[in-house]
Amino acid sequence: MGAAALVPVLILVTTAVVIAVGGAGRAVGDRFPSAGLAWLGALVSVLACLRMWGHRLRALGMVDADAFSLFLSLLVLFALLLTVPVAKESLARQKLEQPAFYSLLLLSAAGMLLLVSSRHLVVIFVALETMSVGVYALTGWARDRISSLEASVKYFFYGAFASAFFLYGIAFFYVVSGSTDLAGIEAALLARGHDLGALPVVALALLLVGFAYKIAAVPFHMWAPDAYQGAPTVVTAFMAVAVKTAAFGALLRVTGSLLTLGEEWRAVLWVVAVLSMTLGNLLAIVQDDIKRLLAYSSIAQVGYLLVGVIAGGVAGRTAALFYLLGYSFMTFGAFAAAIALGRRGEENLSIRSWGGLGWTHPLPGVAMSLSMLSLAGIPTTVGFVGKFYLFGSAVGEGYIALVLIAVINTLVSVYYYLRVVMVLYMGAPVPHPGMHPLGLGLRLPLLVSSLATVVLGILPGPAMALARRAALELF
Amino acid sequence: MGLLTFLILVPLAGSVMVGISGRWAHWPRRLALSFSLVVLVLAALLWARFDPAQAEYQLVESLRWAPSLGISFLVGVDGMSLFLLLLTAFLTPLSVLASWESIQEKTAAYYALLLVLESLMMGVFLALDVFLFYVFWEAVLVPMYLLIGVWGGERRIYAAIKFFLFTMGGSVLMLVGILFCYHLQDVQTGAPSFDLRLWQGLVMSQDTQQWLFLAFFAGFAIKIPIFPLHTWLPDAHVEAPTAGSVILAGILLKMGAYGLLRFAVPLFPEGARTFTPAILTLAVIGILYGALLAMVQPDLKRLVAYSSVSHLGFVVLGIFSFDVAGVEGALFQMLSHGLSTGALFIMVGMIYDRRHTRAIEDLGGLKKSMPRFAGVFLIVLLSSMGLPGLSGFVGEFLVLLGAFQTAPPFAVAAALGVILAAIYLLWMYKRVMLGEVKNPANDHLPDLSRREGMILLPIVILILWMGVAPGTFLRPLDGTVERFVSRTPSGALEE
Amino acid sequence: MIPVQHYLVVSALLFLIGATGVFFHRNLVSIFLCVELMLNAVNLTLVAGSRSVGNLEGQALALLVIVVASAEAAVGLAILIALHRKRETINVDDQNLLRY
Amino acid sequence: MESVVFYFLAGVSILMALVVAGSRRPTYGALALIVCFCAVAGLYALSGATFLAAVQIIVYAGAVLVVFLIVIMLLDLRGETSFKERTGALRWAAMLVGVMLLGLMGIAFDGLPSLPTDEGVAGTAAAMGNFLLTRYLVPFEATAILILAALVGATWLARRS
Amino acid sequence: MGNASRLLPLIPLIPGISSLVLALFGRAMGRAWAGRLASGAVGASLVLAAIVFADVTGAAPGQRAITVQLFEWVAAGSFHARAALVLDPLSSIMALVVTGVGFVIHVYSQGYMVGERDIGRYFSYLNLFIAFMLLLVLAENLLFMFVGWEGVGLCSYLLIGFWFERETANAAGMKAFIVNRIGDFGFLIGILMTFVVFGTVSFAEFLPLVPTQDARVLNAIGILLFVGAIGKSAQIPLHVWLPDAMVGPTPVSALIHAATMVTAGVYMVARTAPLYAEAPMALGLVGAIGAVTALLAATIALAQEDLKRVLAYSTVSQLGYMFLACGVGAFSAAIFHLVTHAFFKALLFLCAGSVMHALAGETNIRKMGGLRERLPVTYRTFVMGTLALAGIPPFAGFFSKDEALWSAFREGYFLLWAAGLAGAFLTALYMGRLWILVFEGRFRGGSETAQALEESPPSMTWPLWALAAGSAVVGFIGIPHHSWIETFLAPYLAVKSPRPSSFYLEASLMTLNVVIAAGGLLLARRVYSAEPGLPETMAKEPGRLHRLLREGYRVDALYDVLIVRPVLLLSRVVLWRAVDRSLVDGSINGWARLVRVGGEGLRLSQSGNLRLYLFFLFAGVMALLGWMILGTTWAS
Repeated sequence: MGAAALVPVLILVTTAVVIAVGGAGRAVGDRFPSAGLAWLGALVSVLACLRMWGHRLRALGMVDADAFSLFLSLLVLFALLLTVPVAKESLARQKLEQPAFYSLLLLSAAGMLLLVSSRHLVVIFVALETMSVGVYALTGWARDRISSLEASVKYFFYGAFASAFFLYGIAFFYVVSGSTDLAGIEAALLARGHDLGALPVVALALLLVGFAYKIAAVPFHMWAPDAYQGAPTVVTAFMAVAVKTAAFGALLRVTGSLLTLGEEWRAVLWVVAVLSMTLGNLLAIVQDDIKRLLAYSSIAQVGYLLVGVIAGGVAGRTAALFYLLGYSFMTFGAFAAAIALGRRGEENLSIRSWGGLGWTHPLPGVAMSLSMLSLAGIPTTVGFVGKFYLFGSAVGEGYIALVLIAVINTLVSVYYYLRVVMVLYMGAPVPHPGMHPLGLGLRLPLLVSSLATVVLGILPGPAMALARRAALELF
Repeated sequence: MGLLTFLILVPLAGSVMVGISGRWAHWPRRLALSFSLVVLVLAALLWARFDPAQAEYQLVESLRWAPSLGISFLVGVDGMSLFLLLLTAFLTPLSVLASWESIQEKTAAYYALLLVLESLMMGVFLALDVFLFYVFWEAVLVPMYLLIGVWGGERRIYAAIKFFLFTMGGSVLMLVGILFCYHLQDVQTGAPSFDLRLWQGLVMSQDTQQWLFLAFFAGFAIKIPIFPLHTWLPDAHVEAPTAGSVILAGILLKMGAYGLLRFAVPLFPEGARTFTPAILTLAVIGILYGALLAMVQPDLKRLVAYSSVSHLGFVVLGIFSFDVAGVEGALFQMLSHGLSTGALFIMVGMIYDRRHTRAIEDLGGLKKSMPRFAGVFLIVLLSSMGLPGLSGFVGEFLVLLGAFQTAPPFAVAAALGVILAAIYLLWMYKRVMLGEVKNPANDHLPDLSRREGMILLPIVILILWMGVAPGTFLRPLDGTVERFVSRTPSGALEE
Repeated sequence: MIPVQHYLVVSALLFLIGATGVFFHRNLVSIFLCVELMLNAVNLTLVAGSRSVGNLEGQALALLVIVVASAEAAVGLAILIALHRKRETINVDDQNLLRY
Repeated sequence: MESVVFYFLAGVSILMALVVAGSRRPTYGALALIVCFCAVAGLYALSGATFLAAVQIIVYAGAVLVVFLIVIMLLDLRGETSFKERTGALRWAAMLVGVMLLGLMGIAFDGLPSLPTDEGVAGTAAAMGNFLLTRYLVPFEATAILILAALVGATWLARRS
Repeated sequence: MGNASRLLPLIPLIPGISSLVLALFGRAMGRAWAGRLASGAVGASLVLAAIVFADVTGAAPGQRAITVQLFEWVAAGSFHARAALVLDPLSSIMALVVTGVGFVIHVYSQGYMVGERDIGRYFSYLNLFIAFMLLLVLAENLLFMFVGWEGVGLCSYLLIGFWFERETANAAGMKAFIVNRIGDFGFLIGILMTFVVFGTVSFAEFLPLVPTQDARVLNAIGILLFVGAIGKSAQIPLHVWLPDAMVGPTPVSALIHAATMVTAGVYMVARTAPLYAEAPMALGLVGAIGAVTALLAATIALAQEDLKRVLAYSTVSQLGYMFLACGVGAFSAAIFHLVTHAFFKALLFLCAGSVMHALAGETNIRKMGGLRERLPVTYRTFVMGTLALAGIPPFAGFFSKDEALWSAFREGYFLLWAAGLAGAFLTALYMGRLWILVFEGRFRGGSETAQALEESPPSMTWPLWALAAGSAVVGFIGIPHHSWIETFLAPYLAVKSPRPSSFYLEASLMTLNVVIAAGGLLLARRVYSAEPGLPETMAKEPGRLHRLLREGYRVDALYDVLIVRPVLLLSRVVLWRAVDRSLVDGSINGWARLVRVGGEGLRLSQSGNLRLYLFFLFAGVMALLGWMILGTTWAS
């Protein structure tokens, strides 16, 4: 009953508290190294995670540090490590930098870590809410910008409404099994067999609604474009990467555990996946705001990810986990590049105004292009390898039609992803008042995510092995 | 790491160097030329080391890549790929030279992309691991997309995206096929692998073969391109910079035919057999259709593009004749087309450099001031229309010979394309080169410069060589092609 | 004793009234109230379940839900206040700057 | 006796819920919700969850909802009526969905076997405290993180810039 | 014949190399040396050809064929085609004719083309032509022959279009090449079929196998190969290119479009004679096409006003005679006529060239007349050529034409014979017309031209004499019943022995021929001498028939309406605009548009209204639960 498995979470929380307390009351511009602390906290947490790899620790009967949770925790923490410097630089531009921001970032990351580390629905619920509450606030962080607040409101209400359903699902599971632990539920359901009627599947369906909303799968996606667009870009990046990763991890855990509930949920997810990729891609095509485009794109990406969940098995889960890893880097790279392309004094999110910027701004240009190519699934990027294995696992399980739909969707998506590259490198230059100079806080994350996108695309082996290990330790 | 790996890595290393050299004005193109020449030397070395007597893959190199997934860096060469590799190595330096003056902006990126492209094309022809192949196959699109989109003509963006989407449209279907084969391999042997040689042992039902063949075929057919999936080609050609067109026509299209030879047919012979009549029909339609359309094109590049559609129809016809002569003819035609069409694009580029137009109606009487150019142009045209003694004839003849043995009506219909080729090419020559100089802008144009002569001379020599002594290029094919034909359903059309 | 099913039905009724009620309001606070009602309905299920299955988990979870709901309320109301300050309205239909 | 109390409380809570759902003024809604919560608290107590009932009344009805009321006052929402503009379609559609969902739930509940009514757990303060600090330590402590996050977030958002 | 085998490859090689040298350095060489090099090269070939010819004649009758293998050319699968030369009586005689006439014309060109800018290029083409022509006649197999076959076509194209700034020349060159290609299409298929049937394309290998094959197959091959011959030898219906080709330099017309290249079809048929001998239908077609062409082309020649066009149609007609002879199985007669025709038709063209030289390029015979005194050499040689062509003994044409017609009669092809006879009359008529209009009467051209009239330089006149001499004497190699050429060729043409026939019949028919020819000449003299204004009148008020003939039965117009325009229309409007742009591209762009429109439509769902979002969630939950519950309930 040691609490070692909780160490990464505790590190984050402690750091958050330190920042919140230390930074409280200090005026803006006061030199309190909150970003540095946050980054350090995340780094220590990463180290803690790495230290626990391979030990399969369990804390207090509810939190596991198995390979699965550590893999996802590391993903979240990587996102955090990338987010913090970008936040420092981009928020400073908008005069929104506050210690509280990092504190919130760390607290919601702590929620994410818990979310992916538990087999217990109660923990999952509380963690989900922790994560959400933090992100709601972060979304509205630019409280002087109406769009930020509107995004926050929409996100919040949609989330509250959806989590009620999610909770209802937990309650139903509890009613029929007397347990809120995935293993306990599974055991009870196995024992009672079919005489419970439809309530268990209702419970599962309601849980799926909760996850589907969180990962922004169609038809529970509608908050996402608005929230992504309105939130400060760095928050959007964090949201798109970390929140999705964490929620997806939990979804994998749940669908991987409740196997007695038949195969109906696969059919449901099949439809959800197809809808997600199709709708996401179709809507992304007509966007001009990069954040909104990426929002729809990430809806489509969720569709692809779900292919792995539907395929199931070790292969499917490995593929999904690996894709999540790749997705994190490529998506973060895209958002960071969008920030880096900002003009002096304002964000510059309309793709149309990016004509020729790829040549004048090589690093953001290359990073954005690589992200786009990777999201489109072009080889030598991680997006390709990821899709390859996602679809491969589905083909292996006989989901040919699903894969066909998915690859055709990939084709549609190429159109808008390439459009970004096209504007960057082939568009006519648009006159503008000069760009914001790039600091290290953006350069490094850009470099890291670009490198990761390519390196993971060329040498997927080691990361794939980790993902496989994680998939094996899901149970 | 052996020779084959170097063929892939040297241009890649070159592209990095070129990319870095951007701040010194003339270095990118010099470096690019040197690196591409080094690759040419390596390719020549490969030819020297190649043993024509051996039918199997040679100089095979294998590196562990992602063993748990059955992916390896597996490369090898046989008769089919040998000359395509040589062609790639040959055309790249020429493309660099062809861009020497005409590319003035962003030269470092341009030449770097050209070298990346070379590396990837080498990879396509070398890969024996299907995953590796697919990686190269798809990745080729990116540098080409950029070459067209950044350095292309007026409608370059439309053309670039069209090129990308078309070709990717086919290859995603192929991807599904690959995944399915991989799954079969996993199930049947218990060891996941992408090794092409192992895949040939897969057991498949007739139905499965048909579907898989279609999936692979979709990927390759668009690249070739086979009618009616060809409409990306004219646009891409017209808008691409000269070097882009050269490589596109010279090598990229061949990748499709190569894919058929290397993958689609040998892996799914029964599937191939089912669709042979349909494919032959499409090939013949392509031959005639491409030729007829080439006849009425107002733009030189567009004309050459449609002529490619026609010529590649012969290649497909030859492949699906499943006859040694036919397949060798198809391979020969691929090489010959690479040279002659490459030269045509280069020369159209030279005209463009002088006149800044490619519209046939703006030209005329160029021979007066450019006699040497006109002479070389004519030789290339004659080769393209299959005049005996030049490279084009041998390929076309062998293709027709092969097709005539297994599918006579198709061969006869295809032979009509030979007539049409003469019509559209000579008509074009007449309108561009001959006649009075009506537009003063066409007078007093400089004839071939030394650099331009250096580009064209090797091509002309090869065209003659291939026409007069085709044995040099046919003999190394024998073993490989016989192996290929032995795997195809004999008498595919007898039923 | 009252059968558990009765609790479930009451809870479902409350839940659905809350859920449907969301669509009867344009005022975000009122909508929020409906969501609170939904959470409470779930709690009723949990408590009833707790009695039925014979452990405290349900009640404990219900307690946590109350905590969660208050935390949500804090953030939600803070957002509404900020919004109201900026826009002078918290009518849901006015929040359509972000769309399509 | 017990069933009378049950049906009374259930009736009150449903009635109040309807008021919450349908009232034009947020103030009425908030007040009705308080009553509703109290009735539900009664149902908790009826099921033996006495501690929870107390918390419900004290914390939920007594504190949280009062905050709601305060916010309503603060934002001066009296003037804004919910029903001012009636765009009925969505409401009716939602009602339709609600009714259908109720039907579906009914089917699901109908499929349940008769569950045991009372296994005799008492949610006294002591029991709950014990339970939360042992078995449910992790989620319980996790709520601390949640509250901290809510605190930090709400502080930033609600503060005048 | 060991000597010959060593020398043989040099015969085509020397002009080939010379051509290359001229192409590369012709400009630097200077005009005089270019001509000398070219003529010298052909001269050398001529000498070698004569040597090997002597070798062949010197050998025993059964051992007159040798093969010289150069290298393996195309080999793939079971297909082999060697680059090899064959020397036998047929090819040796052809080589001699080609190099002989070629040499003469090269020399003539040096005078005729004086003052041309690009003389090096001209001689380069001409030498290249000789090389390809020699390749054609010496080739050991069909495919290698095809190299020469297409090669001479190329040279023809290049030389017709030599004056590339003239629109008509370019059009004519292109037309020649393309019409030839149409014929070559048949030829190519014939080669393919030969290989498929016999497994080889070598003459020496497949001809002996002919008897083993079914006549239907042989007919098919024969007809296909003959399609090639139709194109190359300008037979109806592919004759249209030859008259147009006359816009090229006149020596070229003489060499390529009269003496050598156009006879390649005849040579090819003779070369594969054993096959045609066993393919009655194909042979019948050869004869029929030949006869029809002989007659119709002659009628057209009657109404032409262009000196060279008359001769061109005459060539078409005479080639018809050769095919006629082939068609009745008299292959040696065909070759005989080929040889004699080479001399006198080349002569006539060179005379025409000489006339044009004097008249500053004028070719319209209405503007000539009375040239007899001013151009005595030209006149005399022209008359000799005319008499030879008309078939007046003892000139060469008499013997060969008589041989052809007699063969037709003897073998029972009376219809062909009658057509040939009628053609012979017409031949005499149009040649008489030409004679009178060009050389007799008064000069009708401008007075300035009249004063400048003078005979051509020696470099042009001595070739005239040489060819005239040839025209006069060559016929004696084929004196009936003592025909050297027939005995020389017969064993290698594998012809069945002629039907027995009466000597008197033969003699009387011979007389008839002479009478007919003389009649034609005399009629022309009567008509055109008596009425010098007749051509003008006819040009101004042409009768319907005259107009039809002048326009060559309007075949060109017919092709234009039936083939050229429809094909262009089909390509431009139907295939390009309708199919390629609208249908194929349109449907694909349509998909793209559909995707976009779909996106535009769907984005409206994301209206920005939170209530709507929540409703979608609510409805989604309902759908999901409905699916799950009803699915589970019904399943159980």
